[in-house]
Amino acid sequence: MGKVDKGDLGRFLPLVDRSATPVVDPRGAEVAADPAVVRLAILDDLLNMGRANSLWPLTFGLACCAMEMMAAGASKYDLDRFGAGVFRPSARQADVMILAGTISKKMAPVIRQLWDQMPGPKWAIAMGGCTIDGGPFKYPNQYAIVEGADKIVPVDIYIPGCPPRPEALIAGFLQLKEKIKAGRKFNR
Amino acid sequence: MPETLSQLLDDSVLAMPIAAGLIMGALTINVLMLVWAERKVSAWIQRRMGPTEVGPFGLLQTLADMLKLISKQLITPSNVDKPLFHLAPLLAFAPVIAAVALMPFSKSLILVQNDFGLLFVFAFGGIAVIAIFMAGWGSNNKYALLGAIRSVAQSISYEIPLILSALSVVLVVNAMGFTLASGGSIVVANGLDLSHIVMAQDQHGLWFVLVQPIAAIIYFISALAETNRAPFDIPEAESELVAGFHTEYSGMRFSMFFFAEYTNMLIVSMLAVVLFFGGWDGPVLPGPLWFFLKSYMVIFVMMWVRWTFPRLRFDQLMTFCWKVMIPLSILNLLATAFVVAVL
Amino acid sequence: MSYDFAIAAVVTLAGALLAISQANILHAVFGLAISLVGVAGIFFTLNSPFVAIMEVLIYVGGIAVTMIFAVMLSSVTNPQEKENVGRRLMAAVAAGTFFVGGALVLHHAEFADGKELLNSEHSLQAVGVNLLNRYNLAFETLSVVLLLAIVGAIVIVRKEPAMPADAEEEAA
Amino acid sequence: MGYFGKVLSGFGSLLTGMRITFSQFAKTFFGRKNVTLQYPKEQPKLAPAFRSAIKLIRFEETGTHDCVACKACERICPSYCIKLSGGKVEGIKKKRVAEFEMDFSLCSLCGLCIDACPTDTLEYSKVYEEAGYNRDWRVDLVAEFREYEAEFVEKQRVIEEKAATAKKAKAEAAKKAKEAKKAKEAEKAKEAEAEAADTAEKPDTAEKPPALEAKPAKADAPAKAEVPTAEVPTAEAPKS
Repeated sequence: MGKVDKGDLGRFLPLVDRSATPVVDPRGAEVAADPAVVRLAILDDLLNMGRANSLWPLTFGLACCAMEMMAAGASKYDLDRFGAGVFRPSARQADVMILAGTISKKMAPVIRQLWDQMPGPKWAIAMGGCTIDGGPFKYPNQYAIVEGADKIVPVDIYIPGCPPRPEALIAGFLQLKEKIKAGRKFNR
Repeated sequence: MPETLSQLLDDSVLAMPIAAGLIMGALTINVLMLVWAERKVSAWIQRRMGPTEVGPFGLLQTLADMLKLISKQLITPSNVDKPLFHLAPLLAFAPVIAAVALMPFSKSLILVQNDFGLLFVFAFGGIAVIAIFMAGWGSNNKYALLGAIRSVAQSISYEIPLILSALSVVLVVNAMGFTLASGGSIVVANGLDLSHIVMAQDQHGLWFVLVQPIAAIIYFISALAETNRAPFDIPEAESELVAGFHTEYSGMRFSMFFFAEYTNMLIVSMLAVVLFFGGWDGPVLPGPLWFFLKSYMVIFVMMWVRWTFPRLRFDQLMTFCWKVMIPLSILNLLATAFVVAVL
Repeated sequence: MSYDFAIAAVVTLAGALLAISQANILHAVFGLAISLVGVAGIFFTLNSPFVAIMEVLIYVGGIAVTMIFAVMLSSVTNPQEKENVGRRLMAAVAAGTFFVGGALVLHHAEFADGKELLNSEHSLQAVGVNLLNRYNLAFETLSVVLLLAIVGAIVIVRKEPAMPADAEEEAA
Repeated sequence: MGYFGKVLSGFGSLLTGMRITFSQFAKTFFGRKNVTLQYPKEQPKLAPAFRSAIKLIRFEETGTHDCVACKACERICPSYCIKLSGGKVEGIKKKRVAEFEMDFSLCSLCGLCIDACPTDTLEYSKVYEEAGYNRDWRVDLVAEFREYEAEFVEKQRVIEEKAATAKKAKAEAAKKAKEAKKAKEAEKAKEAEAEAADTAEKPDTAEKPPALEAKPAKADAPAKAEVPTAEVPTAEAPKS
């Protein structure tokens, strides 16, 4: 039987509608109506442009996905093209936390501490199946893995894969950029 | 209008803020460009693209970084030594502006003319050390403290060969015994005056890098260590000390350290140009352009070195300074003194 | 008296006050550094830039840093102050004597006019020649001050001998 | 090599390093030859063996997948990331899958489901740039085939009807042939009876037993081959 190689590079059709993104300004029309706020909103847009184009990630890898994260930072994929190549070792100077790999329950408090040390506005990217919801390590009665990074930090972008390719991480960064440009979001 | 402007500038109360503002603006542009250049140079050495998406050739990348850093939350950790923690970035930031003002960009374009310009530059370098100390101690963080201790040990160690190698140039300038015609009056050359050093090279048509090659090499290596640049960047060694003395600093305070670091690069390379590469001396193009061109070439070499060599270990660094650099620079100074005395 | 001088004097006095009033020894050292910078400013306003630079280069960049370094490398940060009236009295007498003596010396001394120094061409050369010929001994003696700074810093932050209670705890 | 020889050689090695980095710099700067793949503008060339999450194959003959909802993949999946339902479809004999839900975030791309699939309709997809704002990464694998389903069922019904009629015809033909054979045999038997009135009937009984033994052995073979694959999960369960 012959196979038709069609639509290979396309995207999956999701079960849930993923087009609805949580990027809308929660204050909505009220803000738009107030002239004083609108003028400030231009400044906000400018700052958001700056933030979107200068996402410094935290030098921080948890497991195997970190290898793909490093690959994304290296010459072949070069995250620095988008201004995201400045991996800061100190959480105080980072903007994005790339959670790359399995989060064991021993590691969870450390991650939370690092997240708390980051200055706002800050964002988190969950990279790989394990980080999204436990992945292959998720089974009944397991006791070692945090089933989902969003149980410890507020995650903005989810990138599935085991591990995702560097392109997927770059795509995640681009989507995060869109999200930042679209509206303000301060995690305290 | 020009009269009022000159009056404004003559008034010593307003002259200082205006001059400081001008220098600040120029230095900010310089730092933005240098950070962009650093990222591009590193990218090209690693056969990457570097920043491309923001602005043409990614030129606005550092502007975006600056915007972001301005709007970042300023975190003051709970147990820091507050006065020291808050003052340290300002103190790191202030002396570099003063040091730039002393540089002779051309024969006539000198913001602050001083007979002891060379010493002034070194003195301001000494104040920056205290700022690093304050940052490291005030942060109440073990990595910051270790980084500060390393940084200060490194800075005071490498200041010795730095000053000794510069002194050998001063000896040469003084020994030439020439007089400079300056606005009708005859002035005896003074080796500590930065513009006189350049004029000495200009008159003889000989750059001091040819007269004092060993001093030039010692100066360059010490300058790398003074500015905490790789391969001597152990104060902020990422693999051991998180980010060194500025581990706890976020947002604008961190960017002030960043600013100071890159301006320090500019200062040491400008001083290198003055001491060894003939300052504003050059054909066709106007003096200040040559001066900046040469300075940025030296900075390029610093970046090139950074992206080539791995970091040294701390004991290697200290051994290298005290057992190689300092004896070598003292020998060089003695030899220069001997030659000067005999000839 | 120009306002430059006034600023420098205020900075000096403020730094000195900070240096003697702070319980935290590092704050005191930083106050000393500020005071020294102010002294450099005074020298500068008195048309003696060379001395001013040397003040910054040696005292701020050298001695103050060495003191901080010694303090940081030692373990004691905030020594518990013991109320000792006798010691305080002795210190007060010593400081008062020094102050009175210094004031008397200053009162009887003759100062050169700063304006003269400004116009002399060979001031720096004269300083160098005099330092290495006429005042060689004084110069060398003064350079011991660096050593004194280190020794002083170590003495200040020296670990107190362990208390009997501590020793018992350690033994247990 | 003395001390100064070592110093010199060390200095030489530093220069060598700087020469190499500068040559790379110059190559990139002047030649504009960098190794960077500018991802959103350029797409990568994926290796033929590139594995991503599974998908259903579209077969040329039918225009759709061939999943019969046997749940072999669901049973063998170590990450419990496949959930499918399906079964009898009105009108045709063949079973069809109704919902094939795969959780991309649970999948570790091990490929056991692909090996287990009896109809070979599962395959690695080449999806490589997935990222989103939502943590739900369940995807519906049959979604793209839904529109073809009715058509397929119609076709399949026709095929099955044809097959059924063909079978009927065959069966009838076989019946007829059997009857004819029977009639022939009866004739033969009559002849034989007439011929073998004198001779004995021993050779017939001697040849029958070996033929009877061979049949059950052949029937057993496929059943035994299926057993190990079916037992894999149960055999490993005690270990974990």
